[in-house]
Amino acid sequence: MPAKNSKVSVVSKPAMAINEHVVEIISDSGEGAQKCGQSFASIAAKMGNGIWTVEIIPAEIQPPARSIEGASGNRIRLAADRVTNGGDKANLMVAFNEQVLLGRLHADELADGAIILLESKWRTDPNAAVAKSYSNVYERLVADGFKPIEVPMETECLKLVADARRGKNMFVLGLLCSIYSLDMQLARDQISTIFKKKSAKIISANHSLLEAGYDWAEANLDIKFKIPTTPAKEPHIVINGNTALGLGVMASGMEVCAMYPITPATSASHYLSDVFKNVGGVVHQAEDEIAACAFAIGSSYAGKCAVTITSGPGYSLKQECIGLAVMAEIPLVVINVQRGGPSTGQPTKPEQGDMLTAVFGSHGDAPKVVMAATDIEDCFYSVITARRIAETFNTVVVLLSDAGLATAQQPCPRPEFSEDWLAPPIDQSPVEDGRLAYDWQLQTGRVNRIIPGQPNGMHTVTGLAHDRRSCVAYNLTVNKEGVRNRSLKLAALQKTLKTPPVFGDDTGELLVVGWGSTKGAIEEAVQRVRNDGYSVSSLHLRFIQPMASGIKEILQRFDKVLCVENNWSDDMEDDLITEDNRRYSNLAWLLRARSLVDIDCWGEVGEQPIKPGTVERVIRDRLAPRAINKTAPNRAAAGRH
Amino acid sequence: MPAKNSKVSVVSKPAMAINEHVVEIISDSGEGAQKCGQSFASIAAKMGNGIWTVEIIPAEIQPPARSIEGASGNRIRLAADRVTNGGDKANLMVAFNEQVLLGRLHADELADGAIILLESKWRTDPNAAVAKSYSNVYERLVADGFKPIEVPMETECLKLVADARRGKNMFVLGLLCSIYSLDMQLARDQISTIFKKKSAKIISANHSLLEAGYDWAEANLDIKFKIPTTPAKEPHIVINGNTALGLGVMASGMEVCAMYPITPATSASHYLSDVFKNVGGVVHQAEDEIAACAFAIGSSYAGKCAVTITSGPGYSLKQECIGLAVMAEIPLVVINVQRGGPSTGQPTKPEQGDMLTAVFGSHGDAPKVVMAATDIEDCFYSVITARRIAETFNTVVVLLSDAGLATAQQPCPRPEFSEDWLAPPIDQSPVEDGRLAYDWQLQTGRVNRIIPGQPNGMHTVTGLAHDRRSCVAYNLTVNKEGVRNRSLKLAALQKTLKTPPVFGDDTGELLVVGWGSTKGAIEEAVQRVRNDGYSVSSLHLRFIQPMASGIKEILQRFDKVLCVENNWSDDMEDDLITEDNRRYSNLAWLLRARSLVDIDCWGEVGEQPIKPGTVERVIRDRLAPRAINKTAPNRAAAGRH
Amino acid sequence: MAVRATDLLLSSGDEEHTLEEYEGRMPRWCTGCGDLAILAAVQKLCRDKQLNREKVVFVSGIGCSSRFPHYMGTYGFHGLHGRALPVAEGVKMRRPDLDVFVNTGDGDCCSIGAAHWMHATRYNMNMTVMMHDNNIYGLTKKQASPTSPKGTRSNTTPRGSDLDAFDPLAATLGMSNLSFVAQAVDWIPELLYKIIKQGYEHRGFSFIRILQRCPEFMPNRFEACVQDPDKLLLLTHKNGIELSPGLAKVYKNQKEHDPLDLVGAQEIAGTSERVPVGILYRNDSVPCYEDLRQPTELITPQLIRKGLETELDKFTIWPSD
Amino acid sequence: MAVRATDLLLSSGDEEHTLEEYEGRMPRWCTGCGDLAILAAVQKLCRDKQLNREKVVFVSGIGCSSRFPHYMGTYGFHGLHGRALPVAEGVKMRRPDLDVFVNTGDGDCCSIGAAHWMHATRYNMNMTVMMHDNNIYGLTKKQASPTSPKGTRSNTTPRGSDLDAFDPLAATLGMSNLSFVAQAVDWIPELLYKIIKQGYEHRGFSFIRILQRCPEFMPNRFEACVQDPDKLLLLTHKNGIELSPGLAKVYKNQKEHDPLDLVGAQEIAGTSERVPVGILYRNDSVPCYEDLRQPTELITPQLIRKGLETELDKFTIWPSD
Ligand SMILES: Cc1ncc(C[n+]2csc(CCOP(=O)(O)OP(=O)(O)O)c2C)c(N)n1
Ligand SMILES: Cc1ncc(C[n+]2csc(CCOP(=O)(O)OP(=O)(O)O)c2C)c(N)n1
Ligand code: SF4
Ligand code: SF4
Ligand SMILES: [Mg+2]
Ligand SMILES: [Mg+2]
Repeated sequence: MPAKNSKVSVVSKPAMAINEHVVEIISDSGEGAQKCGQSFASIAAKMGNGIWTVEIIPAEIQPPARSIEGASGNRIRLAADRVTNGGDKANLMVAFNEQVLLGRLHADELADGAIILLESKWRTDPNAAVAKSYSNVYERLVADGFKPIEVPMETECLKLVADARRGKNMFVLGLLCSIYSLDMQLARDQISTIFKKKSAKIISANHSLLEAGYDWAEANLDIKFKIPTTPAKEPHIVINGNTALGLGVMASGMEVCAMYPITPATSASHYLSDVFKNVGGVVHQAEDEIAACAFAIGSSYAGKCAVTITSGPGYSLKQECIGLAVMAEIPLVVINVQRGGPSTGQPTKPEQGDMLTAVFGSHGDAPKVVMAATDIEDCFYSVITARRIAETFNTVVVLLSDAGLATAQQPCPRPEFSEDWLAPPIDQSPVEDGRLAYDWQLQTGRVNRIIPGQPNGMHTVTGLAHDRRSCVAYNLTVNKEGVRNRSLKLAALQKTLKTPPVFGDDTGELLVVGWGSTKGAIEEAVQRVRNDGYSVSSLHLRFIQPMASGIKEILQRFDKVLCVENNWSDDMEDDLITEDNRRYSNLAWLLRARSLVDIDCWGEVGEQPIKPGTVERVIRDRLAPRAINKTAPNRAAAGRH
Repeated sequence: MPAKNSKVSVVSKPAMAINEHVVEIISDSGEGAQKCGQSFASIAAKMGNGIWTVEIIPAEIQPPARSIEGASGNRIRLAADRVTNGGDKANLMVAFNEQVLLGRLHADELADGAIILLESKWRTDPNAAVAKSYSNVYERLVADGFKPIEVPMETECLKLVADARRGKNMFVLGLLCSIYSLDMQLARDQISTIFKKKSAKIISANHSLLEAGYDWAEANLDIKFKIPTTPAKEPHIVINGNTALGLGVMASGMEVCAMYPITPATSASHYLSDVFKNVGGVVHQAEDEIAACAFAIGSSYAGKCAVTITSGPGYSLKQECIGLAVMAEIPLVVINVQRGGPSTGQPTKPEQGDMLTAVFGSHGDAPKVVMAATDIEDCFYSVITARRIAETFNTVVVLLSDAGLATAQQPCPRPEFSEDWLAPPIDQSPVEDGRLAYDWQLQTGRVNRIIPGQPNGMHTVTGLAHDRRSCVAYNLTVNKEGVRNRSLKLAALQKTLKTPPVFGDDTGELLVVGWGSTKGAIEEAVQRVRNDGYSVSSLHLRFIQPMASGIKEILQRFDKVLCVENNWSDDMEDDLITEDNRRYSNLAWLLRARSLVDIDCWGEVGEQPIKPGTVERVIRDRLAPRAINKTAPNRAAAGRH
Repeated sequence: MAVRATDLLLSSGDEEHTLEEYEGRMPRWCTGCGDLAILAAVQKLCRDKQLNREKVVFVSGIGCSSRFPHYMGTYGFHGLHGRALPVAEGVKMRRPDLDVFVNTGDGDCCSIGAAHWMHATRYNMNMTVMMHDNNIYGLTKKQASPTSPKGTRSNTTPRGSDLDAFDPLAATLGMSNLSFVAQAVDWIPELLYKIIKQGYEHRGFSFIRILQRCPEFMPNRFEACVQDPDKLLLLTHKNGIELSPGLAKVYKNQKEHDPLDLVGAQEIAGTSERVPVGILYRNDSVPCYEDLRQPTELITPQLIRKGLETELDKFTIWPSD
Repeated sequence: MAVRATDLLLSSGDEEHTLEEYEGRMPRWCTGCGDLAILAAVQKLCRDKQLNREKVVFVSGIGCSSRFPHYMGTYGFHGLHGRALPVAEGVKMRRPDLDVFVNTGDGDCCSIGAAHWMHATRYNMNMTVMMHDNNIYGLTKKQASPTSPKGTRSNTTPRGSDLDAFDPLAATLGMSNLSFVAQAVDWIPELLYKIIKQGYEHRGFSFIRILQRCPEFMPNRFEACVQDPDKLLLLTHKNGIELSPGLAKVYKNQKEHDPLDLVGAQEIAGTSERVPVGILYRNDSVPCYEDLRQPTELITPQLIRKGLETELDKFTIWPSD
């Protein structure tokens, strides 16, 4: 072991120190680029690099091979320090064929001068059309100023294995280990781990492929980078947002998750289906989303606080049930992993388009708590908080995540379990005489609920207007009492919320406001322009409803306020759009109404999470529209929406 | 005939001229107070009085007899001029037993010094408890300063019919004809009409009862009023809001109504089920609201623009389908007859609680048109407009009515049918080459849709993001194009909307803003305080989304702006409520966000439509809070919530 | 007949529970409504079984019949139209100690709730479901329901409904994982009681369709059956319902039917001229979903900590020191 | 066999429609996916029937199978998960001139769409419904569906699913107003074609369950049946499917089954060890809902004016002068 290790260090060329890089590995689906990317990220993370990975997922199960839409793979941002988002365009791209590469080129995902490593076998493909296509793309790349490096992946792999299609990804991993000066022992260990259910023979074949890739790179490439590492002092976990949600459910003490499959929420339930049993929990796949929500309500009513996990279409279906839980004051956690809308929309793409329907959804006055997770770690802790709020206030807590967070991986400090995260065991003690089903507290609207099994507490909950005894109400006074108390609970919760901190100075020219998953990208963009001396700060919200106090005061301290969101807002530059008819972005609606500050908004409804570079451009644009217009020729393509 | 008629005029006492009165007739359900009230209103309307009737409906099918919650009946406001709402408390109340009367007393529905006519038979009821209850209530009324008049209804009716329970209502009708100096011939005709399916014997028995009531009143009462009439020059129809919706559907040229029963929407479908066939239409009762909406979408897609009618819970269930129609750009009219929410709430009570879910409902960006009918006549014309907008813009139009309008009756000018109300027959001509399924017009986002049956137009619509050919979209640019165009259509429609007129002066101290069914009550209240010299105006909205231009400018011309709505808003006087956490009324959210004017709000979530007197008090309160506080001891009861 | 925790409690020396204890609010149904008879039968059953009131939950949807829970002296959940069954499943899932009953209407169950009904049958959770079938939408004041006979004049079918009535028995008998179906009528208290009792005693999803009179909106619907005992077909069997001599004398049409015989049941449901009353099908060997999915260990903070740590370990990068 | 407007058009002297005309976008299903065979059969049927493409609408829900309409050269409606049937009903209701086909998955139809399925059967509108039953959720990448056999390992049932598979044939055979049910398999093109054709020719709601291979997520599910003709039971009848000599030789297990025999069909569905293929039930005498509810007069502005005026008259107060 030491021998090989030392051999590697010996042949190594001097590495150029860089601070960060965005690397993409793309292939047809089934060729393993995902696995390669994830392994690469893991190794880097273990060495102490900051990482953030983004999945590149084709929309079909088995898209045609060598097709533009078929690109499947992984984007890994790795950096010396912690990173909070996927970064901007790719600095290095490994492509298994020229078509998937073309897809990324069309999507404008390659940075100027990006390094391209391209499987060369297609140049000599027996099918003339394929060979032609390859050389066309190659030439176009060259014309565009790239210097693609052709790598004989297939040829090299065939020296070691019979089916190169299944081996290439580990060869590429070796290649990348060489390029980024990663620890080969960690790489070998990684392979041993991911193939641990496979035979020793397979593991060793993959080790050979890894090393072949490494050696080939050492021998043939003169690119070598070294990104400084700061090995973690504390244990970290590397997980994606949906796994974090699943772990959060386990850690929150919830016992029941009722769901119906829907992308991109389902992988959280997949994970839970696998592991929830170990803590006594159960995942119930219901016949539809309505049943899933009703099931969760039934379980919560019976004292076992439950969660239901879904995405947009399922969320819309649950509206009536959510209103019932609000009305009957039954705790319920609803997780909505948002995807591109409206309707079936773009199932695998991120969007933050469901906030307003979360806030205002369900007929009548149905006040519920709406939270949004800001990063992977926050996905975990938000579930725990959501369960606690749901049970403290006997109400519905909607937790918003999105397709971006769902599949992005990031290291975060390993949580230390605390029993405080769990609710106490359900109360089955007799109810004292005179205590009513809805003994609303005058000040807070709160109620201590009575759970089936408690002697002397018998009553019937109902979605009809009802009085303190849970009897159907027939008059204004009684109805009003219920409506008031349910609303008041939000105010009571609001009093406990801290004003979110301003990122940057407390006053200034421009305040960028965001919520949920865009935190990393926005703050990075703000930091960049601040470094250039601009007077820009940002504010990021986790609690959408209720909203912490003090926000209006912050907004007022800036000359301009701009909401940046991953959802639609009409563009003032569109001919027909005026102040009078502009449809604002989700958060802008709420903030404008609450603060009366003239908040502008910018949004994107696209394929990927918003990039820091995009936000940066938007900021610069807002600060000096004309100047930017001239100096950023790329602007149109990159889409100031 | 003439003989009787003249006899009646001869014995008549001199009548006191009054300008208007609110009359209530209440009984146990099944005793016919509804029919009595409606007939009374019809006769007055025919004579040329302005009327507005409000149903008093118990929450159960067959509530217990002689119970407070069982009160069933009718409130009729009749006046010299046109009235636009049910008015304030009752000036005269006819009660069939003391318990139903007590219910109205508890609900604070009797004006000071109201005349009470009470069936006297209970005083001597063989059941001592009943007799006791009667005299208790009687004494309480006296103590409260009323002078109840005991009427031996049963005794008098038994002189003519065997079952007094079934005859009393016509006796009371006679009574009221005497008191309000109504034309007895019209009354007799009315009876002939309502019993036209019954035998001549029954009709004549009811005529006798009518006359007995009239004669009894002439002989025993010394109250007699005369409300001036202005007989109509044009034909009028007297209908309630749900009938108006049904007639609107017929007149709009829609051919399909798909629904699932739900109170208070269903009576519109009942009416349609009865008559739609006569114009070739069909009412389909689906298995649930989702199926109803999907069915309507299918029908609209195939070129037969359809409507689906529902109330709150059904509206929530339709959210996913509504998003599909928005996305695939299929015209669809959704009528939501709002009821008390949230959840099952108060099925028979009015509320304006679904506006924000209409605007922001369905996940993702799902722009749809939202309209609200302001009175009975408007229910009719709004459906016609809704169908036209839906087909012009290929989108969803949500029309909001409510339980108040649904059952209120008012005379309105008889509509003159115009063929322009109908869409042209569906296009089945071949599609020219090159025309695409979604040929969005650059300026307006509009599209001329292609309907199955058109040769050369074949394509597959989808709820997935799609391009102009309706092919599934896989990238940002294409998705963005669709989202933009669907949103733009609202702006295009907005350009065609007129700024709503201000009621009162164009500037001033206070502007009251309302929407939908509260128009009559708000304007009446504003008129009253204006008559007292206050500088108050009001503005009323029909189009909620998009919203006409020029509204912000109006709002800015007033010192204070107050939204008055039949929905919940937190009370600033509640200890926990601050500017920072207050949940505003529905319209206030939208107007604050759009105009940035600091709009206050007041709302009621109760049993009945908001009364003009209540609005009046709220206005006076807002103008001089301290002073009002002192001079209006009733304030708490009336609920400035 | 399975032994329930609640049965065992009888021996604990508590005072006997009286019928009154199982009464809740005053029923607000119309005079003569069949729901009243169902309520009486159920209250009697609870008393006879001496159920602990706090351990019983009645779940319902929306409709006249769904007001049922309010009138019981137990816990109740009066939820949403059509969604009684999934709520009841959620209640039962991790609270096997609770006795769960469901009251649903023909609209609630066969129309808006039909998918849940099919799947609840398949889950086969241990609960007793009473479908109050009055062949009409009562609460919303007379619209045709799926079970309304063809030609029913209602507010949405003023010229008579167009379709043949939907048959809930035939439908249930086609559903997978079926474990118990019976039919009762509100006007024969003895049978009503016996059938509900068997449903309660069956461990699994017991579906009982009860023909229920709605004098308000369908006054004549079941009159012929009520008046003429010949219109009924009583299903008897030693493993099903055994008739009292009194009943046996009045109801002459009887048929020996073994509840295990599915094809026989299908034939009865599909072809009978007469209204079958009794147990159509019962299969005690279908496992209950809540049993299949119960936790294998006692859930404690320690268990959760252990499970969570195990998971976290999988994803952890430990400091290399 | 009913005569359709489109059949008559054949004589109109138009050019013959080719198979290619019925092709839409390039199918994007996995290699070996059974949906491809269904697509081929349907395209062939359209060609053989010489359907006018603009008069045909394929309606679907969401799922792999629901992509079907995109791949046809006709009109298509790719709607919401579970809601294909009510959309199709709406399309057909006032457009009897359109030929309506529905493609739905086992999740789409038997899970989220189950209530609509039951009621669509009852409405019996004239349309041909293909339920692509791959026993799995394909598009969302492998979750158990109601029809997954017990023990299926999927992403939501990693230790094997707990419940016995839901049987769509038995369920359909219990539904009211039923007029046509058949079962086909994707891997015998001749039968697939014949069965879909009979469904199309049946005037009413023709429900065809098609066992469909999903090599991606259920690679071995139907392998045994594909390999071993003995595992199938072919239902033959002169009023049902008649086998070609070739098929008859390979598939030895055949059963004469009269499609009119419901009880026989229930027995086949309920008890057969083998997978039945063919027409289980057909009843030509069930009326179609769209016929029962068709307008009695031609709808013209005049008719609407007349109807409206009649109504307005009822409510009018005429000036008394
Ligand atoms: C989502 C929703 N749709 C419709 C309704 C209105 N609604 C209440 S009860 C009911 C049907 C009642 O019929 P059934 O289920 O047969 O019960 P019954 O009243 O006859 O006992 C309907 C349609 C509702 N409350 N919620
Ligand atoms: C309301 C809603 N819920 C869930 C989904 C996610 N979803 C899409 S397809 C599908 C199931 C697919 O299975 P099936 O119907 O069997 O079709 P297949 O893909 O196997 O052909 C699900 C759950 C959705 N799109 N909409
Ligand atoms: S309407 Fe019918 S079902 Fe409802 S309470 Fe009255 S009698 Fe019973
Ligand atoms: S996942 Fe299965 S059903 Fe879907 S396309 Fe692939 S093989 Fe066909
Ligand atoms: Mg019913
Ligand atoms: Mg499937």
